[in-house]
Amino acid sequence: MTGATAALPARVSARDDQRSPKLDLWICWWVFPAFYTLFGLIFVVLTRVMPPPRPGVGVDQINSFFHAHGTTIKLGFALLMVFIGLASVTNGLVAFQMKRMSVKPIFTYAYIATLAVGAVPGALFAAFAFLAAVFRPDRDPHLVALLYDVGLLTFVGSLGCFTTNYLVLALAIALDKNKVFPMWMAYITFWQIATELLAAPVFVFQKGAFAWNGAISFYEGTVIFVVFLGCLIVLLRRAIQQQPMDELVQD
Amino acid sequence: MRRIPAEARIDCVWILLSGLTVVAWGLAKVHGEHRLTPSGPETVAVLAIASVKSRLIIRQYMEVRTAPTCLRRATDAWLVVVMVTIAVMYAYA
Amino acid sequence: MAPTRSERLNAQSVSLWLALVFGAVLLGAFVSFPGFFPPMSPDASAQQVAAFYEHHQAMIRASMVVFNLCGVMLVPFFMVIVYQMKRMATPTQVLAYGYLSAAASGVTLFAVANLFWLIAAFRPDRDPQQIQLLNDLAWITFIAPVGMIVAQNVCLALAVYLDGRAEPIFPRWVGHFSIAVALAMVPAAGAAVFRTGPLAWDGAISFWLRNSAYGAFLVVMFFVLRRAIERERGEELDAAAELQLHAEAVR
Amino acid sequence: MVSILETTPTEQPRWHLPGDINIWVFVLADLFSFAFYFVVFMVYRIEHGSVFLDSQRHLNLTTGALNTLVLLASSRFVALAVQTARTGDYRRATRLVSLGGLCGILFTLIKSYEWFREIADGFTLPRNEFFMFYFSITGVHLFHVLIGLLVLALILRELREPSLRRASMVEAGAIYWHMVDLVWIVIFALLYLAR
Repeated sequence: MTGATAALPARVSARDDQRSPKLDLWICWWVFPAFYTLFGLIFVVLTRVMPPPRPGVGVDQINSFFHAHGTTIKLGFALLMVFIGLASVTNGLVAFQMKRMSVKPIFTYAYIATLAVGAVPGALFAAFAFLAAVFRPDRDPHLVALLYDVGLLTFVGSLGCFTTNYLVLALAIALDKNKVFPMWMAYITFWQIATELLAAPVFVFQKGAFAWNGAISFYEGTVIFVVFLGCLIVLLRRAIQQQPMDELVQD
Repeated sequence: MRRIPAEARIDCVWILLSGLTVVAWGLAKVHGEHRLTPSGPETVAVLAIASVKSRLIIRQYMEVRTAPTCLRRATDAWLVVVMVTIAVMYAYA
Repeated sequence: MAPTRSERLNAQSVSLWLALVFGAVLLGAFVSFPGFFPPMSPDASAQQVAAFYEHHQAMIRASMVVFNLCGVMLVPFFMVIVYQMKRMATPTQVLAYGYLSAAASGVTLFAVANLFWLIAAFRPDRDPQQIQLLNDLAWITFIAPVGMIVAQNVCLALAVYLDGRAEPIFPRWVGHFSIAVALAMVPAAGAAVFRTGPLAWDGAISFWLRNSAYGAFLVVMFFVLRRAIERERGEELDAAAELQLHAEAVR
Repeated sequence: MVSILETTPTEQPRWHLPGDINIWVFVLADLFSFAFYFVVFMVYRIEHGSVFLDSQRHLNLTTGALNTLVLLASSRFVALAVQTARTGDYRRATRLVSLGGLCGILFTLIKSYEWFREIADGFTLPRNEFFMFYFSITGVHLFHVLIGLLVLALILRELREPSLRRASMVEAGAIYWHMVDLVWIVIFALLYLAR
């Protein structure tokens, strides 16, 4: 273990033992499946952003899409407005586990920064664009079509922040001697970068396998992300269970 | 220095692989002119050659030849699934 | 021995004074922005909105530029809270990282909202529908996404409750207060859906309750942090004095 | 896992997992994602048969075959390097891995030249369905080749450091490189040759 937390004597106090240990870790861990189930409910069932509607459509089809799903989009993204913060809590949990690794906290700070960047263009812009699109029935159809593109292109197309995020996490796991996460998790995390690369053509194509609803650009990336998420949740649970109570985490 | 059999084996595999590549390339080159019409036998030949080459690489170079059985089956399964699916879809096209 | 002047001006106290000065400036900008007093009605027609921007163009630009400059100045203030959370004797520091991640995304949203207003005010002779769209996006981005602040306050409250120190960093009521502020802000998410009534973005709940609750939270945390820093300096001085006594006893 | 550097390479133990389980998780995952790309390629091949056939004519068969031979040669060097590393002759193993890396760089150069020629002739990515797949799949493969060069560099460091020289790391790197070669063979057959 490198380094010790600051102000060590003040940490251990009488009241520590009778409360269940690692309570905050377990709360944050339960936030993971809860938030991503809600995320799936909002983006798949309610707002139909996943799987995304077809890009190569005319203005009137876009308007009929918003007209048909107006109420569920409003409900879904209003929920997202309240619960988007839980994504930051999950970032905090993974960042804490990276702090337990033997690598210096450079990767931890990079992890937090990249996800803080990714949250706004990656998820919230789609919410704002779709909410604005259904906010007024009498809005100019062409502006609604503009919001359709803004929403879906930012959601499927924001790649850089997540690529850096995956790279930083993979490097931290690979270089970590404390083996907080197994080595193969580094490979699975790194494996997603190829899917981000293949999502790049969404800015070029309006139909086919590389459009924003294409088999390769969207579906494969989503499947691999779900696999990655499942592995992460299971490994976080194992990491929390195996963390010794008196472990000194570098500050 | 007497060639240790393991290295000799790698060289033989390499010669075989290169040879197969040249054969496949020749096959495609010979039928160069009427490229516009899909030809069943030539595609099957090319896919067969590719399968043999792939299996050689997996078994010899990746040393799956002496790997646990589950790994052998997994790599074989991948190869069979990919090649058969492609061949069937070609027949369908 | 009274701390010398240099010891009083440490990073934390400077961050607090930064927050105080720029908080006042932001309050001035908040009051001087014509769209806030009285808050613009989401039910206004495109022509009314365009006329509003035409009429108040100078003041809108002035106040929003100030917002743009000073809005992110509150980041050091939030980082002081993160530092104090890391000093707490919670089982682990995961909540501090969750708070940091949420604060980073929250501030980004504020900056984005501000930009939409400035773009709308840039060319008032634009097609009214476009100005109305920009105005809608600005208001939705400014009021609706309360999730980040809710997550920050929940993390802070949890950390306060789990603080096992003999003399906790923040008193217990700070936790209750944070939860209360979070609950007061949750309904504001409705501003992205409703155009009339209390939940609309000019309504009593979404505008007045939300903003006054958040303002109160910042003011209260200012004083709470000031006391926490004073107490921390006290602890450091006692520890230093104790060390000195110990050194003399050994000699 | 007993270090197998001591056993003579002639008689192999009953079974032995090359590399470690981690690299195999990645290689199999990557192989299945490439398989997915090939199947989706075939789906669009069925839909736009004529466009694919016509566009395929513009691909340069010779450079494709040359690239395959270059990558096969690099795989041979890396495979030989693993065997020589087992006999303890680390200097020769380092030379062989470097040769493999050189072939990898040669492959990248040939590939870039080929791309440049096609783009110069007007066959860019958005031109039609075939070239969309051609540039995307060969692009992802080139990305894997560049990562492979990095992996070979890691193997070199492993062989040069007397304190390291872990057999599993050398084998894991070799397996990744062979996977890159394996995937190229299927790409060559599918995109260049099959009609």
